Amino acid sequence: MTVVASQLFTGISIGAVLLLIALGLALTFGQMGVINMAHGEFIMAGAYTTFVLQSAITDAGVSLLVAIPVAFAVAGAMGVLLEFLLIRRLYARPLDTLLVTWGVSLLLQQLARDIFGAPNVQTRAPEVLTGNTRIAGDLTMANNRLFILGLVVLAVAALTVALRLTSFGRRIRAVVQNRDLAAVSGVPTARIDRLTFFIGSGLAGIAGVALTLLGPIGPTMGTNIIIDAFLVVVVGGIGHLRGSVIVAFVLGVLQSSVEYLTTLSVAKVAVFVAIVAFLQWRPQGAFTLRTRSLA
Amino acid sequence: MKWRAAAGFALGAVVLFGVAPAVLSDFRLSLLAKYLCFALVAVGIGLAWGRGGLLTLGQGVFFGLGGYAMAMHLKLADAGEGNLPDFMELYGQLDALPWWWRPFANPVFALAATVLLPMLVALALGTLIFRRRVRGAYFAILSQALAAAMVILLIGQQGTTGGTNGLTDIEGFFGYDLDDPVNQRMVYFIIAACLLGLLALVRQLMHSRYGELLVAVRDSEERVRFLGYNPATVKLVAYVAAAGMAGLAGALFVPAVGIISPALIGIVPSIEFVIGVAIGGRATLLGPVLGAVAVAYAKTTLSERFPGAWIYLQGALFVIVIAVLPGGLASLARLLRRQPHGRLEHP
Amino acid sequence: MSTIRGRVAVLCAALAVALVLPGCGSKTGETTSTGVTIDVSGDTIKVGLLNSLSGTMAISEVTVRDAIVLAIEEINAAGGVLGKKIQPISEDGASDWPTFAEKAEKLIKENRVGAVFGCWTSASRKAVKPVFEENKSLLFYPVQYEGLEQSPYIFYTGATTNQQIVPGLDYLKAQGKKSVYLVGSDYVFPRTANKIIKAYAAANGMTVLGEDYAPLGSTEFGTIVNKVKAAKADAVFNTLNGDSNVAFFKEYKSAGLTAATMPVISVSIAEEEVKSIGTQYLAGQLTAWNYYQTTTGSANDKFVKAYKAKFGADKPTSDPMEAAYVSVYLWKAMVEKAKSFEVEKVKGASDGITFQAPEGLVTIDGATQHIHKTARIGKIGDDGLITEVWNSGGPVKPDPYLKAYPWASGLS
Amino acid sequence: MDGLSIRDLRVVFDGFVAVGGVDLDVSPGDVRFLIGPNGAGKTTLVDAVTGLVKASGSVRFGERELLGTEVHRIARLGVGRTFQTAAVFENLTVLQNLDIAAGTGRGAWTMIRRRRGIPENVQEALETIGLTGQLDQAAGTLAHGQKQWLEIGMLLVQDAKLLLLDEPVAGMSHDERDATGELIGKVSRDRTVVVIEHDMDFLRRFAQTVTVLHAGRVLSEGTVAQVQADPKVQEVYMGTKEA
Repeated sequence: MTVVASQLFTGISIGAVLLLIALGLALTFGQMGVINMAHGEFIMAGAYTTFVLQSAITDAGVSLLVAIPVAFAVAGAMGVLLEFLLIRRLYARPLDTLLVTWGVSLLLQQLARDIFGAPNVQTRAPEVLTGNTRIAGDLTMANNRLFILGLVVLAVAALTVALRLTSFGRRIRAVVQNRDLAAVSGVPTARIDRLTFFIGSGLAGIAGVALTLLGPIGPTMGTNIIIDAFLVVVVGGIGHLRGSVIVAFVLGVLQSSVEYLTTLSVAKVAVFVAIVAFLQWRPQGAFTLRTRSLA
Repeated sequence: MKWRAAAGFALGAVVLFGVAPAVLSDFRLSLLAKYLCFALVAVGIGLAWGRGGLLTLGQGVFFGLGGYAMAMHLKLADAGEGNLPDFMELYGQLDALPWWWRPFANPVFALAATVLLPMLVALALGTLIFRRRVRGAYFAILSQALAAAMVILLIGQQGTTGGTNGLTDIEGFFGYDLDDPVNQRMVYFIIAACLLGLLALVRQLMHSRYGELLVAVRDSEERVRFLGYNPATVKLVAYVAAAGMAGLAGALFVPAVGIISPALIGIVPSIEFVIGVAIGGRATLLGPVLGAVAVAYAKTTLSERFPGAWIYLQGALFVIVIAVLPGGLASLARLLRRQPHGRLEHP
Repeated sequence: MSTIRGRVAVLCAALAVALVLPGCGSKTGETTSTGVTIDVSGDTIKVGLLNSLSGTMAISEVTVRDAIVLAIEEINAAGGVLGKKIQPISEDGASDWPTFAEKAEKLIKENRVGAVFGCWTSASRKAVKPVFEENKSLLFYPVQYEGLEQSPYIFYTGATTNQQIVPGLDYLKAQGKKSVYLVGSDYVFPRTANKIIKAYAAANGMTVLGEDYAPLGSTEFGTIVNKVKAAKADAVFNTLNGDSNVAFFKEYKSAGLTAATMPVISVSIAEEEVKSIGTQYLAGQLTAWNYYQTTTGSANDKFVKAYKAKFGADKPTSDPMEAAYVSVYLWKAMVEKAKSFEVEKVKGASDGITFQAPEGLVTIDGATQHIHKTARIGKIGDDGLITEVWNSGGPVKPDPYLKAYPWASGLS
Repeated sequence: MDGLSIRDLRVVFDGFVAVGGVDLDVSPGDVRFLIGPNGAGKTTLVDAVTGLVKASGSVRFGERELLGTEVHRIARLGVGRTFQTAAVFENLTVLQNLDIAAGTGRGAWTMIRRRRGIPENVQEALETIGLTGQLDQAAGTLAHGQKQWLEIGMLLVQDAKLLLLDEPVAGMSHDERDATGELIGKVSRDRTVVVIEHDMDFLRRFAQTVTVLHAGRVLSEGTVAQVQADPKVQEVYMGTKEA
């Protein structure tokens, strides 16, 4: 019973990590249709920000809390720069955006290698986040994972509020639904695009801060996880966050359960098979057609 | 135009069969053989992506299937009848050959499998994906996930696939000793001949009615549907053909290089296949070939001198070529010649 | 058009056949290769350095390259080998096994080097092995590995299993550990190591409570640590590689598992890795190697001092680096004993050559081309250094196929 | 020749009723104009007939039920359509466009070979739409009107027996309109044609019958004169004298 509960928690927390990574993508890919392969490197930037801040602020707890907004700003700024320099020229060519941003991700990785060195760097976590909380009997939950779960809930809530209730959110949704009409109605679409990209990339930075609690901090840390996150958004569907949230947790629990019963390799393959099967049932690739014109 | 195509093939034949073997050392010729294998993959990607709009980021999977099929046969031939391949005795602790290895002892089956196996996998996956109108970036990401899954699967079955090591130490090629430089040369000629033959085939396909239809599907899938075609079928043909070419390339890569491993299959090598195609000109016939060879050559020579610089260059190539010159260098050549006949070639 | 194209096709086919048929060389089994002659003209002797300078393995392999360079510089400063200065030619394996094979071939055939030093992963060694055998050229491989190999053209200066894994198990047994849990990356070394561990456990009254593998580069260890925790083993034998260790130990600590309750003994974590994981997570855990930066002796003092002077005071030295450093000196000694750079003569001179290495006295075993090494169990301290808590008392004879161990009879 | 018979056609998007129970009969050989204000459901109706959007009810062309049939199969039954923005393959030549449209019945062997010469039906269509001179021109470089004609030409070689034309003369010059009208007249001799159109002058000159849609329902139906006299129609087109 303990095992089932702790596995369930592991699955949920895997889902939380996935979601934290995918949240920014849900915004840039889901809302804008931009496939940014350098998203993983924005995560890396967030992690390295934590590392740099820790050498300035020695207290692990304080530096972690400071790192969250700073990493958001750093990664967000990188995102805006990328949008401004490259992506805005490529809105009509999504596949090319994918390849261009892949190139950017290679550049950023090598840049990180040259700045911080090829080996991983370490950050110290505040002692409280390396422990765990006893729930009942033998059942414990890791504090770092609880922290990430909290962070995700907060991020999703903030994003939902921002999209639903603020004028910025209304404008984003207007642009998503009908870019031309929004432009004609006086929405500054270019500025909205940039702002959306800032937030989406900034969320990657926050994910990077969170990942320092779980795994290695190195130049290639972003590439390993980015494909899973893209799958979350692909399956979750475009245009709304709800799908991504559900899919992230379902995939997390699926992966951890299959892994528990077999191996991680089998679990990863199982997730892929499940996704292809799901797309048979609900193909997200078939977006709504503009019926009056096919051009 | 007709004489130009013929002259082009003749020139290609002279370069590949005459000039290259004459001027290159055995070692450099074997490198060229490897590059030509990548070029074979590139021709397929050019067809699927340049003409069909299918950005496949998982060609490594098909390359790997072809390569493993070939390597399995060669390993069995090396081991001799009734014996297990060396790695299986070491890591597999198996008493007998796994059932799915057995058919590969037959050379005809193995040769056929190098091309048909990738095509079958592409057919199955393509049917599932295209039928549900999954396309564009969704297709690209799924194909990439396929590559990741395939690598994990191969590595997890170490006893029967060689795991991360892959299949190495391949000594013979249908009875010929691969250590012998003369035989290495023979392998090179086979690869070059396959490339030329395939180019002729793909050229035919591109100029056929199907080639025109494929471009039509790329440009407006829905319109084609309203004409009474099923675009899924049209795309499937290109995807399966590209998979077959990648499988052939993988199969030829094995005797040329002597190894097939998951390192050639995953996400990174799969996307590296694409960059050569983009640089050369995705929708042209020769662009992908020249691009793939140029990129592979640059990788070898640059990494000999400046290891880090290669990654910067590779990244910069992706960014600059695709953002600024989506038609690749082929379009640059055309711009210079001011010949506006590249109608099929601009996506 | 089709006739023209047809003619071209026929022409191509004819050309191909014409060139291929007479080109058919020897059949398998007829050995023809005589190897490549080494370039001994000039006043330098070239050697190849084959390491990943880019890609995921660069983290580890760059330090090995640095150690080799250090040895070469020291030897050159002392007058070189047989009156020739050593000229290193460095190639990047790029963490990609086929690239290793390509570069090895380049070093041998184009540069005609006297020997090649390098490779880290078993996969890269397996990829280059046929290249060295086919060209009859020498590779010095400096990393502990899974054994079960004995190529006539490779010298193994890292530990084989009976110099690292078996002593590690002996130590656990002596500490009264009755059960272990095995965690490893999914590749050859961990799988083979675990096979040996299971055979050892069966013969020594230990229980293996579980065995889990994570794909290389995997950083998600929630489930595996859950399994480990539920198994309540006395100790964990860890053969994870690279990045995965960071995630594993962070998860391990979060689960409330400690070195006191369930120690982890690792065989791929050296000083460099400790730095990137953090002592916060590692302090008190065990490692099994043949060398630590803290190993005592004047040879090591000199090595550590020279290394830090050249590459920076914050750069630790580690076992694979030391083994790589030693390999250059061993090659030098072999060449000098053979009074020739010729591969077969160098090989012939190898047996019994000794060297006072930073890890202590090492001796080449000519029969296996491995070296006698002292096994050492270390404990990771709060300062990031590893201190020895046990050693084998003297160099252990290499036994790559574990022939001297009755319990291992079914393994190879 | 077959006619189109629609019964109780409903299309609902996320609760919004775009077409709410339309009954419509177009007899064989008719040239039926569909008119109605924006949002009346004209294009949605054509979308439903061609299988692009899900609908309930019944749409029969001849004896065949079209609802629930895949888009490309509906097309193969002889139902062809054009789009408001001309949807031709801009990177292909006029000849290639027509040849593709003519080719759904071709076997694999024909497909993987080159086209030799110009197929007979393509040649006829070229003459009908008057683009013989633009044979090798890229469709993307054609004038606006020519693109629309090419699209109609594609329906002809496709051997469509029911032509659904969505605003074929929008944005055309006066001469182009006349030519288009004559083209419609020509092709309707052995085909059934449905035209969505706003241009009342064009309608008066070329429509045989007219159906007025309003808010997803049929408001009025009949000849041009009958419809124009219908007070309900006048009410919907408040003040717009032409209606």
